[in-house]
Amino acid sequence: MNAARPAGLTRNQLAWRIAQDIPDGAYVNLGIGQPVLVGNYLPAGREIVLHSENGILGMGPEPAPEDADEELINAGKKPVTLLPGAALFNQAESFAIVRGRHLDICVLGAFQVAANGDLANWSTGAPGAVPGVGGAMDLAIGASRVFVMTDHCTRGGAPKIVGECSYPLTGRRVVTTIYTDLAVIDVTAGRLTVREMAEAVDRETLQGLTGAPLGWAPALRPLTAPRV
Amino acid sequence: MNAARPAGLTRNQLAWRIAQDIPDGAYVNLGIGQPVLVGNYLPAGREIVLHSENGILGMGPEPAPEDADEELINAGKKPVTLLPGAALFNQAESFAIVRGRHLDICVLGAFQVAANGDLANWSTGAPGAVPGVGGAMDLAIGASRVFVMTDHCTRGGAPKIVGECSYPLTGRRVVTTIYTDLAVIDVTAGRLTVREMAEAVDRETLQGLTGAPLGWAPALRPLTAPRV
Amino acid sequence: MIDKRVADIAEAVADIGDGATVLIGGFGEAGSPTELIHALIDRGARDLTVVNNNGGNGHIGLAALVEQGRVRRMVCSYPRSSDADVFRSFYEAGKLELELVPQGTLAERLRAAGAGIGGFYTPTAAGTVLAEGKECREIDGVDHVLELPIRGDFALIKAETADRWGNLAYRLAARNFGPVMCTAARVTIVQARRLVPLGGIPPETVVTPGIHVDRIVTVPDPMSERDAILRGDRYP
Amino acid sequence: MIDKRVADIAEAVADIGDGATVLIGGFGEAGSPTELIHALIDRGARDLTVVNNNGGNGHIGLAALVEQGRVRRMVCSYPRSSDADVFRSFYEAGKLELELVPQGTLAERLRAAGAGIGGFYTPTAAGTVLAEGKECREIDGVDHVLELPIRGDFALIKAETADRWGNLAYRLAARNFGPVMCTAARVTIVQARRLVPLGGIPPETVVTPGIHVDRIVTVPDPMSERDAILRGDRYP
Repeated sequence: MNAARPAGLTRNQLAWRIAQDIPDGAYVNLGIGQPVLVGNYLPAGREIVLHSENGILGMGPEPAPEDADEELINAGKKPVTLLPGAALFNQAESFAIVRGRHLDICVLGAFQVAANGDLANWSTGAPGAVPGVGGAMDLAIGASRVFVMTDHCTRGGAPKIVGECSYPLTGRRVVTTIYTDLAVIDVTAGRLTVREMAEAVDRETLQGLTGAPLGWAPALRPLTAPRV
Repeated sequence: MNAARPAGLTRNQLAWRIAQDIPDGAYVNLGIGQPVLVGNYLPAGREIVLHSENGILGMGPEPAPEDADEELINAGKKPVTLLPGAALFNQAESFAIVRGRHLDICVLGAFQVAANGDLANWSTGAPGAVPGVGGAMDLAIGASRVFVMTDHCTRGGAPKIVGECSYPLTGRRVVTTIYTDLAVIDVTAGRLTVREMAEAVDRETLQGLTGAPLGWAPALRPLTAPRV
Repeated sequence: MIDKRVADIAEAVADIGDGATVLIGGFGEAGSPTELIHALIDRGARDLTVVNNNGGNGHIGLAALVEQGRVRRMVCSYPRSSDADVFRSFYEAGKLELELVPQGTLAERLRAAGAGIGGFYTPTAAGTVLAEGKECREIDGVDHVLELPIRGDFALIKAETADRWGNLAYRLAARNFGPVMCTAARVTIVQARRLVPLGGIPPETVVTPGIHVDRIVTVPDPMSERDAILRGDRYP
Repeated sequence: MIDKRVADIAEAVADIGDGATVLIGGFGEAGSPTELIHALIDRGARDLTVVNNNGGNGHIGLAALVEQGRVRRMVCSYPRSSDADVFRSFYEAGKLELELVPQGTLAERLRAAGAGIGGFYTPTAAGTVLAEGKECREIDGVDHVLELPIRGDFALIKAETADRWGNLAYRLAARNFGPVMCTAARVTIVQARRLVPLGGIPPETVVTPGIHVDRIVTVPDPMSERDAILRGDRYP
């Protein structure tokens, strides 16, 4: 199956692609893991304010190792910097920002996304494993738009976009847009609509790699990204 | 009736008397009106932190008129000062302090207090009059100890300490101690116990001026205060 | 680029329409956004619901808004005071609806709106007439009242310092309702005494993060409400 | 006189007994009160319930407390991480109960405890396994979950600056859970890097008012948790 896997965007290209959809002036949370990469490709000239669950608005780029400060870390516990205009606040205030729907966009990883926008990204439900949810459930219900950043299929080739999530849910009907290595798919009113598709696949192939029926935007465009 | 009114403590003497019962280190809210006078008699040598509902801990004395700052006022909208060690915070934080039971004592005025500790101090229930409650209901349920500062009787001579409040309640079973011009009365388990009594009255007279049965502390003491 | 500054105060309130719910900061004379309220009077919106701790004093600011007949309903904790004649006469004449809310509950309901909390149980007012008609529930042996969020269409707030991202700091006890109201409105409009460059408010001392602010107008020398009331000023 | 300073760190935790619920501040390595936790290990209390965002890293601080077998139950949002071996082995061996709480709900439940809120409705976790067994309620067409306060017997908090009244300021993102946990415990114990005279923290920049703090101990040069973990330090 792996051999037959179509070559879509690399992970960094996918991060670049998502970054293009973040408008000037947006307040954004980039989830732990892959989504943090999006921060590396925010288009020059846009002022975008990054939120971190642990109590920061206005995060800047990663510092040089010698400038890292262990009291200035992001939600993934990596050192960050502050931009001029940054603000620091406590945990209740930070999640008041999230739950109170003040964020324009959050970008989250996914184990599975269902056609109705259900998201599963915090637990595989494996018995005995240490669970950890962090701020994922708050972000899922809190941001105005929830972008999912994910490989289109698992390493084993199984669809991650499904009719119904088999993993425990993070939130119900929360996902706005799914960005994968193969496609950009909007979730609206319980239906999936492909807005962009990688040149490595055609409609039939993409549908074959997807566990729920796909619709197609009238102006379906190629999913491309520069080498990054 | 007024002619027969026994001469107990003056209002300032009553404020002085209450101040003696506020221990070193206490966090205290002095309600709008009469209770503010208590602040003038806090015993020297005690550090007592005064809270104001509008967002202050560590209020100092009233400033000279020329030093008054309209952005530094107390809950009664009178100019105040800040002691070294003061802190300023927003309204939600201020009432988190109150509701969260962090204050040791609040001193409130009263229209009526019932033998079970019910307090009525915000409305006479007169139809058509503009009502105003402010922070009274929060303070009544929030402070560890609620001291009431009141004349023993109304101007018309009616008891303010009653079997059951006829005025709308501020809080139920909240009053700890009643300080009047004639007596200091503890409210415990739904019963009134006179701890101190003014020399101008005897037990029978005091009971006659009170609308609920009084008990007497074994060590009943005279209620006295210096001329202040 | 994020630049929440607007050129003048009229522009700042230009889209406040009839029927809007407007949260107005301040406690007594501390923190009242008087210039913004006067701009709202000039703007002409009617049938407003206003949320403020008090009911306005003298004949300026909130009292003037009421006196001009623009307010249909007020939500406040303490509309009484010696110079609250305007509120009293409108209320007694039945020209103003009033929802009376304990001060701490008012603050917490605004905070709930801003924090995405659907409702909360408070012991304040349990067993009183202000809990009538509300759901009550015993929790750990204590009676509680269910209270719901208060959301605003707009908030009018006075701050001391602002930057173009909308970060705010407040002066002394003028902070009061500002931080919670900023979070609770769809559009938060701030008059600030001083505008500073980004970073001019150290990140650890920002009180309201800019995410909660939509428009900033600089009013370098705001009127003293106390002096104006003493002088007997009227607006307009 | 109000003087919340205690002479040494052992005295600061001397009355934390078996079975206590201890709120421990910090998010990852930022804000962890590592010296206070080590004093708690020395103190010997067992059967503790610990509330912390994470589950401890390496073999110091919270991880050491777990490794010494002192913790019966943990309440946290994210106990997983690459160097959380201690937590994992205790959890997988069934030697540690875990209550997993979404991070924002954890913060809000602590705040509710400090603010005297009996319970609140949050949309977070509605329809997920973390809402199972909890009361659900639709408010304005959105499903909400009823969440109850989390109270502590003690809180262990790290701050940057403190005065003898207990007023606190925090450094950078080490603030995180400190302010809410300070309000939520019966006894709040703070290790501060610097003690300043009263007034040394300007009133407008106090983050935790002293009313929420009971004991202050100065730890001028707290260990770097990151460095200690990299070195493989163990405690005791």
